[in-house]
Amino acid sequence: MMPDLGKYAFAVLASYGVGLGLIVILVVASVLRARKVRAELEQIEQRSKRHG
Amino acid sequence: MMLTVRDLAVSRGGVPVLEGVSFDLAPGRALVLRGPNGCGKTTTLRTVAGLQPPFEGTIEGAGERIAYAAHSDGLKSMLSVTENLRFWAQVFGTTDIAPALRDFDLEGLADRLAGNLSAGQKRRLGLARLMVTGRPVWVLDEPTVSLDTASVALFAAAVRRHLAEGGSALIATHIDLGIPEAEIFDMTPYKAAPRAAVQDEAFL
Amino acid sequence: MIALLLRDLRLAVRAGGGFGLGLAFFLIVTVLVPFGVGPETGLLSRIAPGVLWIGALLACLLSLDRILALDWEDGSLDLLATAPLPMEGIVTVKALAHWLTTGLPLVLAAPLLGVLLSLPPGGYLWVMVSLAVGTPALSVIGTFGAALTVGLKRGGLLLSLLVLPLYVPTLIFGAEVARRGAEGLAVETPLLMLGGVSAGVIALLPFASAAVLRINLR
Amino acid sequence: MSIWEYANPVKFIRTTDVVLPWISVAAVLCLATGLVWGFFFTPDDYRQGSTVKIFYLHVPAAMMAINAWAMMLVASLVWIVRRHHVSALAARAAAPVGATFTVIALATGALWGQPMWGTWWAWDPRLTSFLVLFLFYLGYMALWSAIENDDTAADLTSILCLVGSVFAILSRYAVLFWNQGLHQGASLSLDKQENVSDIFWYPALVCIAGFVLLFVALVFLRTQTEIRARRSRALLARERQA
Repeated sequence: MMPDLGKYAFAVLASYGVGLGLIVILVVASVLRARKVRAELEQIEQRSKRHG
Repeated sequence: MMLTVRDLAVSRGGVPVLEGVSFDLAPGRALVLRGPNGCGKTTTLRTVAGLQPPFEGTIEGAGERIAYAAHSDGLKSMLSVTENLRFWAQVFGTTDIAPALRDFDLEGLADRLAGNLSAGQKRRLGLARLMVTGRPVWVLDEPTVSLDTASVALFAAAVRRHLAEGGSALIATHIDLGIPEAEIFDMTPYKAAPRAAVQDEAFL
Repeated sequence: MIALLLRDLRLAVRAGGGFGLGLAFFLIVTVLVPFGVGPETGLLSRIAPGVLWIGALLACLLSLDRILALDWEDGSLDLLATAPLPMEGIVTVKALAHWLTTGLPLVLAAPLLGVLLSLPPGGYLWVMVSLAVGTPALSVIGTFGAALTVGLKRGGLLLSLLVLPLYVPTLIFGAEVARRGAEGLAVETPLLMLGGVSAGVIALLPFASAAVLRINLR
Repeated sequence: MSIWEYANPVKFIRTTDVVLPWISVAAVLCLATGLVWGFFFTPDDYRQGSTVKIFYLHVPAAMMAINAWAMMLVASLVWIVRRHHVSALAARAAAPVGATFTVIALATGALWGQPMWGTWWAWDPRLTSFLVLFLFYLGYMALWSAIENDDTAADLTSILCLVGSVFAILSRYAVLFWNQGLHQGASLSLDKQENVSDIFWYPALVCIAGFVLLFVALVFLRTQTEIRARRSRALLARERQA
């Protein structure tokens, strides 16, 4: 299954590792912050509804 | 030419603090703005001076006719009293700084560095700057801070001379300046209804 | 405007900061380089033009936050904004004053420091010419950065971060003129480019600086 | 019905909520297809060997690194001219995405350069330009986070984006000029279409589509986040006032 990368195996695998890793980090960070901010906003909206 | 303010609303950080303010200031007249701390006196003066745009309403007869004095005097401590004054005179295209030195009793300090002056002396120098601007409408924010009684009297006399020469003054202050011709304008009734900052409105 | 220029120059001379500090920094950077790369004359003379340019650029950067911050703190900037001077004029004069107190001394000091780095004889003229043409752009770009960060506490580091990428074209063309001059190659093309960058920056950037300053004074 | 209706925060959130799942799924599908196709089912290049596979990550990342800045420039102009808050926030939301893509392009470029040029880092004009672009992203993001007032921050960063764009282009030409003599021949450059046969190009196209979709999805999501954060701040400010 695994293609033979020959002498460049490290460069290719490291590229995919770094590239995909950074994308995953970016996506996870974006999603986590989105969730956190959304939760905060809902909390504040609930509170302001109760009061006002 | 009159300074005419109509239905002025001013904002601090995008939040309107005063609204519906209207007044006229004719040549030879002085108007004293009164009101509790934080009611928007400084903001109003900055708006009239053109440093920030009005939130609503119009201001006529301001612009290049205004000489503005804020909390900070804009003095350079490494320049002498004369050099500080002469600089502002040159910026405003006037030449004679002698009357300003005389009226604010700065003649004895003329060669002193501004950094070596006391707080009250610095303030006097800051106010003397108004005289070298050659502009008719003085807009003054708490001009008497750190002035002693004698200096306040000097200042009041300078303002009265300015009025007598056809100038006018818009002053925010808490104390009685001893300028009988000044009218009092209480800002308290014009407090703006609590509302959101403009930049937040799209998000509410 | 002339009054403002004279005042800024007088302040720079009296407060000592403008002239002395930038020059001293330039000197120290240049002296430190041989400690870092070794005393070999051939190597030093090859990198001398670039080192002089980097040193000048850093010395320029050092004093950028003083361009507007001092006037902001003591309220002069508010008062200047109500004075009959256009904001574009104010930022241009500020940049000019910065150049006269920082850039020009660097241009004049560069040949002396070139001696320390065994700059090839043909290089002196072109190092000076390239710095003379390039440093005004550094001051104008720096004023833009200073206007962006004027109201901020601890704006100094941010100022460097904003300004350094903007310095890249000037540095590249300026150092290239100096290097080619030192190696006795033709300098016309990079010199034209450097002049073009400087002219464009001086003509256009004050408008951006003024716009930014108005926003910050609001 | 005009495009500016989407400049309303609520409308923007509602619309993007509908399309976001679809774009995300499409992005994942495209990226998975393109990368798997490229990694497992394409032959090695006769000169570059298996390093040609780096191509499928490097080229789309590099393209989107530049396009992200272009999008920020457009969004900044829209903010300056029409004062739509969503536009300013979209520019802010795009910056970290663009910066990450720039890092990916740089890292994959360096990894490719190591076996090809024999060094991790060559001051190749292209790599150097991307390094400068990365510095621009850093400055832009730092300025956004340094200023408290949201509208002031939007104004200042917009102007920085405009000025920065001009200087980025200047830097690009300066860097080309600076290193013209040392540049490797085009035959060994990583992203020269003309040297690439279709067998490599088709999976690359799918990857490019994947990166575009990923960028759009991330910008939508992050813009939503920025809008919600602004709304939270606005509500809190109103509470404090009352």
